Amino acid sequence: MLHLWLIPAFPLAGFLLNGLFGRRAPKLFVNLVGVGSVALSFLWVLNTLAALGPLETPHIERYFTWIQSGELRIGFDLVADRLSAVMMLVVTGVGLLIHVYSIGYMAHESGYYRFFAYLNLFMFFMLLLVMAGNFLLLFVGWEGVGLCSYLLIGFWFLKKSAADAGKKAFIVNRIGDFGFSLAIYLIVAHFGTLDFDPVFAAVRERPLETDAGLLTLVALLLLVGATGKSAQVPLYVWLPDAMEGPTPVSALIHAATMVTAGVYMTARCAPIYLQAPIALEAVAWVGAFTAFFAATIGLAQHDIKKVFAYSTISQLGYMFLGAGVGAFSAGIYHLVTHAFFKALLFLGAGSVIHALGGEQDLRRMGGLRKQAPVTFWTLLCAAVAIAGVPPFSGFHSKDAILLAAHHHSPALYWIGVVTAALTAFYVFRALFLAFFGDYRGDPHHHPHESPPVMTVPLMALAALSLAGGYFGVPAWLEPMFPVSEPAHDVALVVVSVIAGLAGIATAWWFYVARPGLADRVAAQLGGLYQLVYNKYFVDEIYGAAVVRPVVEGSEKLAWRTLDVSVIDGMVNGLGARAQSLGDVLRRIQSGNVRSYAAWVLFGAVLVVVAFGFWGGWQ
Amino acid sequence: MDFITLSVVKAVILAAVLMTTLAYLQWVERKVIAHIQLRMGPSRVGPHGLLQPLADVIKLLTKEDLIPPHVNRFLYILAPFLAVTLALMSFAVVPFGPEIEIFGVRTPVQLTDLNIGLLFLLAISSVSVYGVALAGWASNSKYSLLGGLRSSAQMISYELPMAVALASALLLSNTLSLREIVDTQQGYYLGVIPKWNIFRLPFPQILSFVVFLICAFAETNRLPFDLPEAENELVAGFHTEYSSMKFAAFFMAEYANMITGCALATILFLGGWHPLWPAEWGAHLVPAAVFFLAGAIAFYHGAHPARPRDRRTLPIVAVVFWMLAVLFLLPEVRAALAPLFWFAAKTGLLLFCFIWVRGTLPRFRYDQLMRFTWKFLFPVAMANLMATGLVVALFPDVS
Amino acid sequence: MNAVPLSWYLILSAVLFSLGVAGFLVRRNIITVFMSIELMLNAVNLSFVTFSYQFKQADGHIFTFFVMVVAAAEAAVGLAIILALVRTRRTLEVDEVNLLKF
Amino acid sequence: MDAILFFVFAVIAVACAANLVVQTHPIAGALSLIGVMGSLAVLYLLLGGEFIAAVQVIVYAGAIMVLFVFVIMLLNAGAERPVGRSVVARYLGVPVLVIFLGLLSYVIQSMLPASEAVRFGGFDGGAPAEVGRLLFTRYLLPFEVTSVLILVAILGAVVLGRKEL
Repeated sequence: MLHLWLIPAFPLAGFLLNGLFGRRAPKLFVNLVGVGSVALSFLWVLNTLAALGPLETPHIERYFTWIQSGELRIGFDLVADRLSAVMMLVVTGVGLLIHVYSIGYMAHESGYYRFFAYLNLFMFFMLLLVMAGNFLLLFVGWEGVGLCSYLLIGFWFLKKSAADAGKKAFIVNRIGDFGFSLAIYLIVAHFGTLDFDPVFAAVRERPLETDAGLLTLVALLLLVGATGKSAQVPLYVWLPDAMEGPTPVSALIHAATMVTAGVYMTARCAPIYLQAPIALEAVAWVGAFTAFFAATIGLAQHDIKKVFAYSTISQLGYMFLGAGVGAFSAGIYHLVTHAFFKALLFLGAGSVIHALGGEQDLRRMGGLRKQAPVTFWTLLCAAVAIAGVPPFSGFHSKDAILLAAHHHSPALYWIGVVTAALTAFYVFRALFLAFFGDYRGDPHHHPHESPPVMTVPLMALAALSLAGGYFGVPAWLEPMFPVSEPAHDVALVVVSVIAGLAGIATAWWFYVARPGLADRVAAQLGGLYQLVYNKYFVDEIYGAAVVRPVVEGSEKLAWRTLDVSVIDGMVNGLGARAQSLGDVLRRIQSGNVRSYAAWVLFGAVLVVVAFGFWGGWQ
Repeated sequence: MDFITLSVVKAVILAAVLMTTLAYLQWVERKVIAHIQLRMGPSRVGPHGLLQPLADVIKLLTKEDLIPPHVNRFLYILAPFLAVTLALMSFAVVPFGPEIEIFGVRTPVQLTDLNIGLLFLLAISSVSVYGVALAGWASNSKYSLLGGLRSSAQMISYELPMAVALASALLLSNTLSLREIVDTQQGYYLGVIPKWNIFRLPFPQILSFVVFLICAFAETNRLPFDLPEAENELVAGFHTEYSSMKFAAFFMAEYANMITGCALATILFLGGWHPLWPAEWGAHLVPAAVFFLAGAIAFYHGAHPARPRDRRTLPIVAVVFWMLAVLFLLPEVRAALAPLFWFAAKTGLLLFCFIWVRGTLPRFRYDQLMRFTWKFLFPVAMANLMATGLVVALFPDVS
Repeated sequence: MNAVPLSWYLILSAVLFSLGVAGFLVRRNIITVFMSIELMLNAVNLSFVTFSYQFKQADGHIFTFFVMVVAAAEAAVGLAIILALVRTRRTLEVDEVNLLKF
Repeated sequence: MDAILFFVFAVIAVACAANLVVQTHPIAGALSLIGVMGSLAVLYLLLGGEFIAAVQVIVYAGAIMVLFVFVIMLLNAGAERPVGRSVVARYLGVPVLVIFLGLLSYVIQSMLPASEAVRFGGFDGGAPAEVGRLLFTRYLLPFEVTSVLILVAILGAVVLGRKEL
């Protein structure tokens, strides 16, 4: 027993403390509880992993039986294997940095304690998700992080757009979760257990001929769940809107951890996917398409956080692409490096926004290199990392994915390369627009650098972004997944690096060397630009195709027809009948005790007489 | 002699002795109170007023029996009879001594030995509320009603700690038969200390003895708990409207209850008729010694008379005492009467306490009275019961 | 005739119970009505003790004991209710306590 | 002797119970009920219930009925006001009741299997020791629960008895 349960228990305790007492407690208490609980959790993760050593076999701790129904036993089991170890480190490590950052970023917000309470609750559920030893517990974490995401997106719930964004995230996720829960039902129905090891063992052993259809169905349903949580096409629409939440939330939940849960889950279920090649192919194509699709949208966004949000979607697509071509460890590897540089991008964006007093529009920024040097340099680190410039972290993980993709199908590889170029372009576009040129914002506002409590986490993340490629994640994960990666092909590497550098150069050309050129190009492209600028009108299409019919259908059919006339009619009718019957029967209630007694006597005599007539005495 | 004849004979003897005792207890009380208050007490009728009880009885019997017009006749007459009947009924189960043999007949000095004798006594005492309560109600007068109400509330309230105190003594004796309760208290620790329940191991019942005695004061409506008949508030409480023999009946009931209470205390806590110390230390000579001493005192006062006629009367008294002393020196008589002597001595001592308390303590206020029993006496009795139960359970072999 | 059959005790119990019911129905003073209930309980107790004799088991006595306990509790609460009733409605007539009706 | 005792006390019990029904004054009813309880205690003794007979007197006659008498005295309850009863009730009530009781007796007598005669001493399981043993072994839980019931009743009575309800 290594007391794995302590890892999620610390943030839960923090949530309870802050949630129950935070309102009246001083800020220092809230900080100490909120950050301290995550720090303790992180330290405990380190301690546990040090104790566990190389983790040749998974370490499972079974605490109690949670659900027992017939043969089905679902326990509260936490597992520490190589995969969850990586995830635990990322979640608690990056989470800790973001918590520290939040102290500065949220300093002037009301509901400060609420923010930290939610954040801690999120940490609890996320850790539960990555440490779960069975599907149901994973699902609990899955739903829990969804709940926290909803709460934190709508943190400023007085703002209608924030509240709407929260709702949208929640509802879109329901669609994915529906698929996920169906997958869980199928697993229970066919395997009689939800524990990972028995299920995967059964998957490996059972003959493919009979189970192929089932496994494909399960894998596809899992993919539905993953697309919801990890914002893949077609369920990605909630993530850009989720940027209404506070920036640390965007960094923690909507970049580094929660949205990668889908990737984690896919990697976790690798045994199932490996037995369902069609589904795996679908994963790859969904990932590739999402990566490209979101990257194109990111080109034309003006909101700095939206740019990074589409970038996140695109990078998540990369991860799915990696998983889909069978390079699960590459996908997780990219997950880790992405957690570093995307968290850094968001936190840096937050720092910029903080510096500008809430301004998010790239067109009203510029020239911040001087006023916010730390932010600039750290953001630059993140940008080179994401652009795949060697030897930084993004280069390693992206290359691993692209190599695997090329091995699988050159088409996927080329999509990846183009996406890499686009990625480099839009990230540097944002960077150049914000930090180069002249300040185009409110002339009365004087931008300033963020306090150390914000910049120190930035620097830590910057270091991680730069060095993240040398952590040996793929080697560590190798025993978990079948090796399918070919040896390095230098030509392919060179192509992707050139693509990235080309993107950077184009961005330099457009936004630093020749400012104004971008607008002219956009004008020339005309309709295409409008299409991209308006995000391919996906939200509008969904609105017309799904939302409106549902709303109007429920109003006209379900409410006015079914509910009012049938259900209400039945209930009211019953009530009315009971009332009229009661009008008759209440005459018996004379209020006279002795008449009641007489009735009782009458009944008793009836019973006695009945006994006398029909026997039953003996 | 068959059972019925024997019972009748015993009942007649008991009734005679009891009635005399009741009458003379009254005399003793008046004398003692008088001396406490530095008065002479009754002294006109007979030497030292010794014939006063007789005179009182004649007076009460011949007085006009007045029944006020506003009363409920049936209950008004029933109440005193109920009171006195119930009071006398309790003597049916009280054992005064061990089995003795008189004129060739072996019989216990007791009317009947019920195996639930104590429960019987409790039942009688709980029902005896009615005498007072009904008298108060039937009199149809404010003072009487208030007296009746007070007494019923008081008697119900004090019955609880009394029963609990009895129960803790029962835990040591392990029987409900009064005779067996006395039998279990036979013997001495270390040859000296009597195995009475107030000294009894493993848990001496001193506390419950005190509680019982206090409750007995309240149950008999005696000072300091005589609120039902508090003269200066309620005129005379429940018997304001009573006169002549019915009035006397209440008094008889009160004194009978006093004797029952003291006898019960003797039986349950003071070892009944067992001597204070063992025979080998000379306990068998104590009765004779006591009577001899009493005769000596009487003779001394006769020789140095305070009043002229004492010169004639006291020597006669002395001679009577000495004769009794000689009587107790005869082994046969001693064997039969010594237990009775011890029983009478203990009961008499307790009765003296009753009178003594009446002469010295003031009356409680009613709320104090109620608070005292519910908030002090009952918890104490309860704690004592639990402690006794615990100790008895832990050390079942010690006795 | 030296002894009576067991059934006579039961008949006595039934008679007492019926008289209790009659008292409940006939009397209007709420205290007397209450006492009629006690009479019924007593009648039932007699049955218990009788059957205890029949089966030579003390269980019937235990039940009688419990009935007494319940009767005591009932008397305490019931009389308190009567006191409260008299305080608020100034009557002991059970027929005048008839607010709880349609 | 058994039969005589049974008849004497059965008659007393029935007479007292009838008196309870007939009397209009509650105190008369209370005294009648005490009479019933006393005679029932004697019948319990005949049936071998020594403990229960004593408890009958102590609890029922000595506590519960004292409470009744106390309340009657406290409220100074008077006799019921006479009301005009229907002619049928006046002339048929008592005969109908008597007939009903007779029928009831007949039914019980005829439907019960022939039972043994009750003799004093025929059953000695009602001694305090035996009842106590049962009470503290087989019926321990109900016994403890009744103590809670009593507590609740005390609280209820205290609350109801307060000046302002």
